Amino acid sequence: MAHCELRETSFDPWQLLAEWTAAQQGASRYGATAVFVGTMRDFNEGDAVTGMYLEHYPGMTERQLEQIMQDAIREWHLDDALIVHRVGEILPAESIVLVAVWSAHRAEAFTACRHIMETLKHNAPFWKRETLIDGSSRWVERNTAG
Amino acid sequence: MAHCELRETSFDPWQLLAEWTAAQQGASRYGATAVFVGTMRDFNEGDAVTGMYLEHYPGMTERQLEQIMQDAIREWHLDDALIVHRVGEILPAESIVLVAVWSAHRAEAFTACRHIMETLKHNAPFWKRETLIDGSSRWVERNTAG
Amino acid sequence: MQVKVLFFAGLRERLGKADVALELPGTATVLEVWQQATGGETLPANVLVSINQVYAELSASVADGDEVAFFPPVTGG
Amino acid sequence: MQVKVLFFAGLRERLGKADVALELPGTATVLEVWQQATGGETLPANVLVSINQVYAELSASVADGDEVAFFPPVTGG
Repeated sequence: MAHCELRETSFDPWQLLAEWTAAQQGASRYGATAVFVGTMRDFNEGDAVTGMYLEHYPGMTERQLEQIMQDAIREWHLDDALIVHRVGEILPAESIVLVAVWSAHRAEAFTACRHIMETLKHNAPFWKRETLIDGSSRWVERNTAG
Repeated sequence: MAHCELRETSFDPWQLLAEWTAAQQGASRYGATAVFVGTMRDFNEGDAVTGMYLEHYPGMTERQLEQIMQDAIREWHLDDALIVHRVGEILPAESIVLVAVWSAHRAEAFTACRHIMETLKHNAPFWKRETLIDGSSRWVERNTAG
Repeated sequence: MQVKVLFFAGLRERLGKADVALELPGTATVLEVWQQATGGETLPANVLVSINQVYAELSASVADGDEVAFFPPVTGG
Repeated sequence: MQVKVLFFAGLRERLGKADVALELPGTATVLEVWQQATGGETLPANVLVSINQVYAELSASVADGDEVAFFPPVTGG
Protein backbone atom coordinates (compact mmCIF):
# COMPACT_ATOMS: atom_id res chain seq x y z
CA MET A 1 0.00 0.00 0.00
CA ALA A 2 2.70 2.46 1.08
CA HIS A 3 3.76 4.47 -1.94
CA CYS A 4 6.37 7.05 -3.06
CA GLU A 5 5.98 9.06 -6.22
CA LEU A 6 7.65 11.80 -8.24
CA ARG A 7 5.29 14.00 -10.27
CA GLU A 8 6.07 16.24 -13.23
CA THR A 9 2.66 17.92 -13.17
CA SER A 10 0.77 19.80 -10.48
CA PHE A 11 -1.49 17.86 -8.11
CA ASP A 12 -4.16 18.61 -5.52
CA PRO A 13 -2.93 16.88 -2.33
CA TRP A 14 -6.43 16.82 -0.79
CA GLN A 15 -8.03 15.30 -3.86
CA LEU A 16 -5.27 12.72 -3.91
CA LEU A 17 -5.84 11.89 -0.24
CA ALA A 18 -9.60 11.67 -0.80
CA GLU A 19 -8.97 9.09 -3.53
CA TRP A 20 -6.34 7.26 -1.48
CA THR A 21 -8.59 6.82 1.55
CA ALA A 22 -11.62 5.98 -0.59
CA ALA A 23 -9.58 3.13 -2.07
CA GLN A 24 -9.11 1.77 1.47
CA GLN A 25 -12.89 1.26 1.67
CA GLY A 26 -13.31 2.39 5.26
CA ALA A 27 -10.35 0.62 6.83
CA SER A 28 -10.65 1.26 10.56
CA ARG A 29 -7.38 -0.09 11.90
CA TYR A 30 -5.83 3.36 12.06
CA GLY A 31 -7.15 6.11 14.32
CA ALA A 32 -4.72 8.84 13.36
CA THR A 33 -3.65 10.45 10.10
CA ALA A 34 -0.97 13.15 10.03
CA VAL A 35 -0.29 15.08 6.83
CA PHE A 36 2.18 17.71 5.73
CA VAL A 37 1.94 19.66 2.48
CA GLY A 38 4.70 22.00 1.33
CA THR A 39 3.50 24.69 -1.06
CA MET A 40 5.57 26.98 -3.27
CA ARG A 41 5.61 30.52 -1.88
CA ASP A 42 5.84 33.63 -4.02
CA PHE A 43 8.69 35.07 -1.93
CA ASN A 44 12.00 33.83 -0.49
CA GLU A 45 14.76 35.64 1.35
CA GLY A 46 12.96 38.92 0.77
CA ASP A 47 12.60 38.55 -3.02
CA ALA A 48 9.51 37.98 -5.14
CA VAL A 49 9.73 34.57 -6.81
CA THR A 50 7.78 33.85 -10.00
CA GLY A 51 8.69 30.22 -10.61
CA MET A 52 10.87 27.34 -9.59
CA TYR A 53 12.65 24.42 -11.23
CA LEU A 54 13.13 21.30 -9.14
CA GLU A 55 16.06 19.20 -10.31
CA HIS A 56 16.52 15.68 -8.95
CA TYR A 57 18.79 12.65 -9.32
CA PRO A 58 16.67 10.09 -11.18
CA GLY A 59 16.99 6.74 -9.47
CA MET A 60 18.68 7.92 -6.27
CA THR A 61 15.79 10.24 -5.39
CA GLU A 62 13.21 7.44 -5.62
CA ARG A 63 15.50 5.13 -3.61
CA GLN A 64 15.97 7.73 -0.89
CA LEU A 65 12.25 8.45 -0.60
CA GLU A 66 11.42 4.74 -0.45
CA GLN A 67 14.04 4.18 2.25
CA ILE A 68 12.91 7.18 4.33
CA MET A 69 9.33 5.94 4.12
CA GLN A 70 10.08 2.28 4.93
CA ASP A 71 12.34 3.28 7.86
CA ALA A 72 9.50 5.39 9.32
CA ILE A 73 6.93 2.62 8.80
CA ARG A 74 9.18 0.23 10.74
CA GLU A 75 10.18 2.65 13.50
CA TRP A 76 6.66 3.93 14.29
CA HIS A 77 4.67 0.82 13.29
CA LEU A 78 2.69 2.82 10.75
CA ASP A 79 -0.31 1.27 9.03
CA ASP A 80 0.38 3.15 5.83
CA ALA A 81 2.36 6.04 4.34
CA LEU A 82 2.38 8.15 1.19
CA ILE A 83 5.01 10.53 -0.21
CA VAL A 84 4.43 12.58 -3.36
CA HIS A 85 7.07 15.07 -4.54
CA ARG A 86 7.04 17.38 -7.53
CA VAL A 87 9.94 17.68 -9.99
CA GLY A 88 10.45 20.07 -12.92
CA GLU A 89 8.80 23.48 -13.37
CA ILE A 90 6.64 24.65 -10.47
CA LEU A 91 4.51 27.78 -10.04
CA PRO A 92 3.70 29.69 -6.84
CA ALA A 93 0.82 28.19 -4.81
CA GLU A 94 1.41 24.73 -6.32
CA SER A 95 2.10 21.82 -3.97
CA ILE A 96 5.74 20.69 -3.84
CA VAL A 97 5.52 17.80 -1.39
CA LEU A 98 2.86 15.72 0.34
CA VAL A 99 3.68 13.40 3.25
CA ALA A 100 0.86 11.41 4.84
CA VAL A 101 1.05 8.69 7.49
CA TRP A 102 -1.60 6.48 9.07
CA SER A 103 -1.20 5.03 12.55
CA ALA A 104 -3.23 3.58 15.43
CA HIS A 105 -1.93 6.40 17.66
CA ARG A 106 -1.65 10.15 17.21
CA ALA A 107 1.78 10.58 18.82
CA GLU A 108 3.32 8.13 16.37
CA ALA A 109 1.49 9.77 13.44
CA PHE A 110 2.72 13.29 14.30
CA THR A 111 6.28 12.19 15.06
CA ALA A 112 6.63 9.99 11.97
CA CYS A 113 5.21 12.63 9.61
CA ARG A 114 7.57 15.30 10.91
CA HIS A 115 10.54 12.92 10.87
CA ILE A 116 9.87 11.95 7.26
CA MET A 117 9.77 15.64 6.24
CA GLU A 118 13.00 16.48 8.08
CA THR A 119 14.83 13.46 6.67
CA LEU A 120 13.54 14.16 3.17
CA LYS A 121 14.76 17.78 3.43
CA HIS A 122 18.20 16.62 4.57
CA ASN A 123 18.77 13.55 2.40
CA ALA A 124 16.60 13.36 -0.71
CA PRO A 125 18.54 14.63 -3.76
CA PHE A 126 16.40 17.54 -4.95
CA TRP A 127 17.67 21.01 -5.83
CA LYS A 128 15.55 24.15 -6.21
CA ARG A 129 16.34 26.89 -8.71
CA GLU A 130 14.20 30.00 -8.26
CA THR A 131 13.22 32.44 -10.98
CA LEU A 132 12.96 36.00 -9.64
CA ILE A 133 10.65 38.75 -10.82
CA ASP A 134 13.42 40.34 -12.95
CA GLY A 135 13.80 37.08 -14.90
CA SER A 136 17.09 36.08 -13.27
CA SER A 137 17.43 32.72 -11.54
CA ARG A 138 19.40 31.36 -8.60
CA TRP A 139 19.94 28.02 -6.87
CA VAL A 140 18.53 27.84 -3.34
CA GLU A 141 21.65 27.39 -1.20
CA ARG A 142 20.17 25.50 1.71
CA ASN A 143 16.93 24.44 3.33
CA THR A 144 15.58 26.27 6.35
CA ALA A 145 15.94 24.59 9.75
CA GLY A 146 13.02 22.33 10.64
CA MET B 1 -11.01 32.86 7.59
CA ALA B 2 -10.07 30.69 10.59
CA HIS B 3 -13.02 28.50 11.47
CA CYS B 4 -14.25 26.04 14.12
CA GLU B 5 -17.20 23.77 13.57
CA LEU B 6 -19.20 21.00 15.22
CA ARG B 7 -20.82 18.52 12.83
CA GLU B 8 -23.68 16.12 13.47
CA THR B 9 -23.15 14.22 10.22
CA SER B 10 -20.15 12.42 8.76
CA PHE B 11 -17.67 14.37 6.62
CA ASP B 12 -14.74 13.65 4.30
CA PRO B 13 -11.83 15.70 5.72
CA TRP B 14 -9.92 15.65 2.42
CA GLN B 15 -12.90 16.81 0.38
CA LEU B 16 -13.43 19.57 2.92
CA LEU B 17 -9.77 20.63 2.68
CA ALA B 18 -9.93 20.56 -1.13
CA GLU B 19 -12.88 22.96 -0.99
CA TRP B 20 -11.27 25.11 1.71
CA THR B 21 -8.05 25.63 -0.23
CA ALA B 22 -9.88 26.10 -3.54
CA ALA B 23 -11.77 28.97 -1.88
CA GLN B 24 -8.40 30.62 -1.15
CA GLN B 25 -7.82 30.90 -4.91
CA GLY B 26 -4.13 30.01 -4.88
CA ALA B 27 -3.01 32.04 -1.88
CA SER B 28 0.75 31.71 -1.77
CA ARG B 29 1.62 33.36 1.52
CA TYR B 30 1.84 30.06 3.34
CA GLY B 31 4.40 27.39 2.50
CA ALA B 32 3.39 24.76 5.00
CA THR B 33 0.14 22.99 5.84
CA ALA B 34 -0.05 20.47 8.69
CA VAL B 35 -3.16 18.37 9.16
CA PHE B 36 -4.34 15.83 11.69
CA VAL B 37 -7.40 13.63 11.26
CA GLY B 38 -8.70 11.40 14.06
CA THR B 39 -10.75 8.46 12.82
CA MET B 40 -13.00 6.16 14.79
CA ARG B 41 -11.40 2.76 15.27
CA ASP B 42 -13.33 -0.50 15.51
CA PHE B 43 -11.48 -1.59 18.65
CA ASN B 44 -10.50 -0.01 21.98
CA GLU B 45 -8.84 -1.50 25.06
CA GLY B 46 -9.00 -4.92 23.46
CA ASP B 47 -12.72 -4.87 22.66
CA ALA B 48 -14.53 -4.67 19.31
CA VAL B 49 -16.45 -1.40 19.11
CA THR B 50 -19.45 -1.07 16.78
CA GLY B 51 -20.42 2.55 17.35
CA MET B 52 -19.83 5.66 19.42
CA TYR B 53 -21.87 8.53 20.79
CA LEU B 54 -20.06 11.84 21.27
CA GLU B 55 -21.69 14.04 23.90
CA HIS B 56 -20.64 17.67 24.25
CA TYR B 57 -21.46 20.81 26.24
CA PRO B 58 -23.25 23.08 23.75
CA GLY B 59 -21.82 26.58 24.01
CA MET B 60 -18.74 25.75 26.10
CA THR B 61 -17.40 23.31 23.48
CA GLU B 62 -17.55 25.93 20.70
CA ARG B 63 -15.93 28.53 23.02
CA GLN B 64 -13.11 26.17 23.95
CA LEU B 65 -12.38 25.23 20.33
CA GLU B 66 -12.38 28.86 19.25
CA GLN B 67 -10.03 29.83 22.09
CA ILE B 68 -7.65 26.91 21.42
CA MET B 69 -7.54 27.90 17.73
CA GLN B 70 -7.07 31.63 18.30
CA ASP B 71 -4.35 31.03 20.92
CA ALA B 72 -2.44 28.85 18.42
CA ILE B 73 -2.86 31.39 15.61
CA ARG B 74 -1.35 34.07 17.85
CA GLU B 75 1.44 31.95 19.32
CA TRP B 76 2.71 30.50 16.01
CA HIS B 77 1.71 33.37 13.71
CA LEU B 78 -0.45 31.05 11.62
CA ASP B 79 -1.93 32.27 8.34
CA ASP B 80 -5.06 30.20 8.83
CA ALA B 81 -6.55 27.34 10.87
CA LEU B 82 -9.52 25.00 10.70
CA ILE B 83 -11.03 22.70 13.33
CA VAL B 84 -13.96 20.39 12.59
CA HIS B 85 -15.26 17.99 15.26
CA ARG B 86 -18.07 15.48 15.08
CA VAL B 87 -20.79 15.18 17.74
CA GLY B 88 -23.58 12.62 18.11
CA GLU B 89 -23.63 9.09 16.69
CA ILE B 90 -20.43 7.98 14.92
CA LEU B 91 -19.57 4.76 13.11
CA PRO B 92 -16.16 3.05 12.78
CA ALA B 93 -13.93 4.52 10.02
CA GLU B 94 -15.73 7.89 10.20
CA SER B 95 -13.66 10.99 10.92
CA ILE B 96 -14.02 12.36 14.45
CA VAL B 97 -11.77 15.41 14.27
CA LEU B 98 -9.91 17.44 11.65
CA VAL B 99 -7.26 20.03 12.60
CA ALA B 100 -5.51 21.94 9.81
CA VAL B 101 -3.08 24.85 10.09
CA TRP B 102 -1.38 27.01 7.46
CA SER B 103 1.94 28.74 8.11
CA ALA B 104 4.90 30.24 6.29
CA HIS B 105 7.17 27.71 8.02
CA ARG B 106 6.94 23.97 8.54
CA ALA B 107 8.19 23.89 12.16
CA GLU B 108 5.40 26.25 13.23
CA ALA B 109 2.84 24.27 11.25
CA PHE B 110 3.80 20.93 12.81
CA THR B 111 4.07 22.31 16.34
CA ALA B 112 0.82 24.29 16.19
CA CYS B 113 -1.18 21.38 14.73
CA ARG B 114 0.03 18.98 17.40
CA HIS B 115 -0.49 21.55 20.17
CA ILE B 116 -4.08 22.18 19.06
CA MET B 117 -4.82 18.44 19.11
CA GLU B 118 -3.30 17.95 22.58
CA THR B 119 -5.11 20.98 24.03
CA LEU B 120 -8.39 19.92 22.42
CA LYS B 121 -8.01 16.44 23.93
CA HIS B 122 -7.35 17.88 27.38
CA ASN B 123 -9.77 20.81 27.47
CA ALA B 124 -12.63 20.62 25.01
CA PRO B 125 -15.77 19.24 26.71
CA PHE B 126 -16.54 16.12 24.67
CA TRP B 127 -17.30 12.68 26.09
CA LYS B 128 -17.22 9.40 24.18
CA ARG B 129 -19.60 6.53 24.91
CA GLU B 130 -18.71 3.34 23.04
CA THR B 131 -21.12 0.63 21.98
CA LEU B 132 -19.54 -2.84 22.12
CA ILE B 133 -20.26 -5.80 19.91
CA ASP B 134 -22.56 -7.39 22.55
CA GLY B 135 -24.75 -4.27 22.48
CA SER B 136 -23.56 -2.91 25.83
CA SER B 137 -22.12 0.59 26.09
CA ARG B 138 -19.51 2.30 28.27
CA TRP B 139 -18.09 5.78 28.75
CA VAL B 140 -14.46 6.14 27.70
CA GLU B 141 -12.70 6.95 30.97
CA ARG B 142 -9.78 8.98 29.70
CA ASN B 143 -7.91 9.94 26.59
CA THR B 144 -4.63 8.27 25.72
CA ALA B 145 -1.41 10.20 26.30
CA GLY B 146 -0.33 12.32 23.34
CA MET C 1 -29.67 33.88 44.22
CA GLN C 2 -30.49 31.65 41.28
CA VAL C 3 -27.97 29.20 39.80
CA LYS C 4 -28.35 26.83 36.87
CA VAL C 5 -26.48 23.56 37.42
CA LEU C 6 -25.58 21.11 34.62
CA PHE C 7 -24.20 17.56 34.67
CA PHE C 8 -22.70 15.74 31.68
CA ALA C 9 -21.90 12.25 30.41
CA GLY C 10 -21.32 9.50 32.99
CA LEU C 11 -21.93 11.90 35.85
CA ARG C 12 -25.30 12.90 34.39
CA GLU C 13 -26.27 9.24 34.08
CA ARG C 14 -25.10 8.33 37.58
CA LEU C 15 -26.94 11.24 39.22
CA GLY C 16 -29.99 10.67 37.05
CA LYS C 17 -30.32 14.33 36.14
CA ALA C 18 -28.98 16.66 33.45
CA ASP C 19 -29.76 20.03 35.04
CA VAL C 20 -31.03 21.57 38.27
CA ALA C 21 -32.31 25.11 38.90
CA LEU C 22 -31.04 26.08 42.36
CA GLU C 23 -32.30 28.85 44.64
CA LEU C 24 -29.56 29.66 47.15
CA PRO C 25 -29.55 32.11 50.07
CA GLY C 26 -26.57 34.53 49.94
CA THR C 27 -23.20 33.47 48.45
CA ALA C 28 -21.91 29.98 47.65
CA THR C 29 -18.78 28.22 46.40
CA VAL C 30 -18.84 25.68 43.56
CA LEU C 31 -18.49 22.89 46.15
CA GLU C 32 -21.54 24.17 48.04
CA VAL C 33 -23.47 24.30 44.77
CA TRP C 34 -22.54 20.64 44.16
CA GLN C 35 -23.75 19.60 47.64
CA GLN C 36 -27.00 21.49 47.24
CA ALA C 37 -27.66 20.25 43.70
CA THR C 38 -26.92 16.57 44.41
CA GLY C 39 -28.35 16.31 47.92
CA GLY C 40 -24.93 15.67 49.44
CA GLU C 41 -23.53 13.08 46.99
CA THR C 42 -19.79 12.41 47.28
CA LEU C 43 -17.85 14.52 44.79
CA PRO C 44 -15.88 12.31 42.35
CA ALA C 45 -12.13 12.95 42.70
CA ASN C 46 -11.55 13.73 39.02
CA VAL C 47 -14.63 15.90 38.40
CA LEU C 48 -14.18 19.03 36.27
CA VAL C 49 -16.04 22.27 36.90
CA SER C 50 -16.97 25.31 34.84
CA ILE C 51 -18.72 28.58 35.68
CA ASN C 52 -20.43 30.25 32.73
CA GLN C 53 -18.65 27.83 30.37
CA VAL C 54 -15.14 28.66 31.64
CA TYR C 55 -13.12 26.16 33.73
CA ALA C 56 -13.19 26.98 37.47
CA GLU C 57 -12.01 25.66 40.85
CA LEU C 58 -14.22 24.07 43.49
CA SER C 59 -13.44 26.97 45.81
CA ALA C 60 -14.58 29.62 43.29
CA SER C 61 -17.53 31.85 44.24
CA VAL C 62 -20.76 31.51 42.32
CA ALA C 63 -22.87 34.60 41.55
CA ASP C 64 -26.57 35.11 40.86
CA GLY C 65 -27.49 33.93 37.37
CA ASP C 66 -24.37 31.78 36.91
CA GLU C 67 -24.35 28.51 34.97
CA VAL C 68 -22.29 25.92 36.86
CA ALA C 69 -21.39 22.61 35.21
CA PHE C 70 -19.87 19.39 36.61
CA PHE C 71 -18.46 16.74 34.29
CA PRO C 72 -15.99 13.81 34.04
CA PRO C 73 -12.56 14.04 32.36
CA VAL C 74 -13.07 14.98 28.71
CA THR C 75 -12.43 12.42 25.96
CA GLY C 76 -12.83 14.25 22.65
CA GLY C 77 -10.50 14.31 19.66
CA MET D 1 38.30 0.33 -14.60
CA GLN D 2 35.34 2.30 -15.91
CA VAL D 3 33.45 4.79 -13.74
CA LYS D 4 30.44 6.92 -14.61
CA VAL D 5 30.57 10.35 -12.94
CA LEU D 6 27.54 12.65 -12.51
CA PHE D 7 27.22 16.29 -11.42
CA PHE D 8 23.99 17.99 -10.37
CA ALA D 9 22.41 21.44 -9.97
CA GLY D 10 24.75 24.39 -9.34
CA LEU D 11 27.80 22.15 -9.45
CA ARG D 12 26.79 20.82 -12.88
CA GLU D 13 26.33 24.38 -14.15
CA ARG D 14 29.63 25.61 -12.71
CA LEU D 15 31.64 22.70 -14.13
CA GLY D 16 29.78 22.91 -17.43
CA LYS D 17 29.14 19.16 -17.57
CA ALA D 18 26.47 16.78 -16.36
CA ASP D 19 28.35 13.49 -16.72
CA VAL D 20 31.78 12.07 -17.53
CA ALA D 21 32.76 8.50 -18.46
CA LEU D 22 36.11 7.86 -16.77
CA GLU D 23 38.68 5.19 -17.57
CA LEU D 24 40.93 4.74 -14.52
CA PRO D 25 43.99 2.50 -14.04
CA GLY D 26 43.69 0.31 -10.91
CA THR D 27 41.79 1.46 -7.82
CA ALA D 28 40.64 4.98 -6.87
CA THR D 29 38.93 6.85 -4.04
CA VAL D 30 35.98 9.17 -4.57
CA LEU D 31 38.33 12.15 -4.16
CA GLU D 32 40.61 10.79 -6.90
CA VAL D 33 37.58 10.32 -9.15
CA TRP D 34 36.65 13.99 -8.57
CA GLN D 35 40.16 15.17 -9.47
CA GLN D 36 40.24 13.06 -12.59
CA ALA D 37 36.73 13.99 -13.72
CA THR D 38 37.12 17.75 -13.18
CA GLY D 39 40.73 18.18 -14.27
CA GLY D 40 41.82 19.14 -10.75
CA GLU D 41 39.09 21.64 -9.80
CA THR D 42 38.93 22.59 -6.12
CA LEU D 43 36.38 20.44 -4.30
CA PRO D 44 33.60 22.61 -2.76
CA ALA D 45 33.59 22.26 1.04
CA ASN D 46 29.94 21.26 1.28
CA VAL D 47 29.78 18.85 -1.66
CA LEU D 48 27.82 15.63 -1.20
CA VAL D 49 28.84 12.32 -2.74
CA SER D 50 27.11 9.08 -3.66
CA ILE D 51 28.31 5.76 -5.04
CA ASN D 52 25.67 3.76 -6.92
CA GLN D 53 23.01 6.14 -5.58
CA VAL D 54 23.95 5.64 -1.90
CA TYR D 55 25.63 8.41 0.13
CA ALA D 56 29.39 7.85 0.51
CA GLU D 57 32.54 9.46 1.94
CA LEU D 58 35.31 11.08 -0.12
CA SER D 59 37.70 8.41 1.13
CA ALA D 60 35.49 5.53 -0.08
CA SER D 61 36.89 3.17 -2.73
CA VAL D 62 35.32 3.15 -6.17
CA ALA D 63 34.96 -0.12 -8.09
CA ASP D 64 34.70 -0.95 -11.78
CA GLY D 65 31.27 -0.05 -13.17
CA ASP D 66 30.36 2.27 -10.27
CA GLU D 67 28.23 5.39 -10.71
CA VAL D 68 29.73 8.25 -8.66
CA ALA D 69 27.80 11.50 -8.20
CA PHE D 70 28.79 14.90 -6.80
CA PHE D 71 26.16 17.47 -5.79
CA PRO D 72 25.47 20.55 -3.62
CA PRO D 73 23.46 20.43 -0.37
CA VAL D 74 19.96 19.20 -1.19
CA THR D 75 16.99 21.58 -1.05
CA GLY D 76 13.89 19.48 -1.63
CA GLY D 77 10.66 19.37 0.33
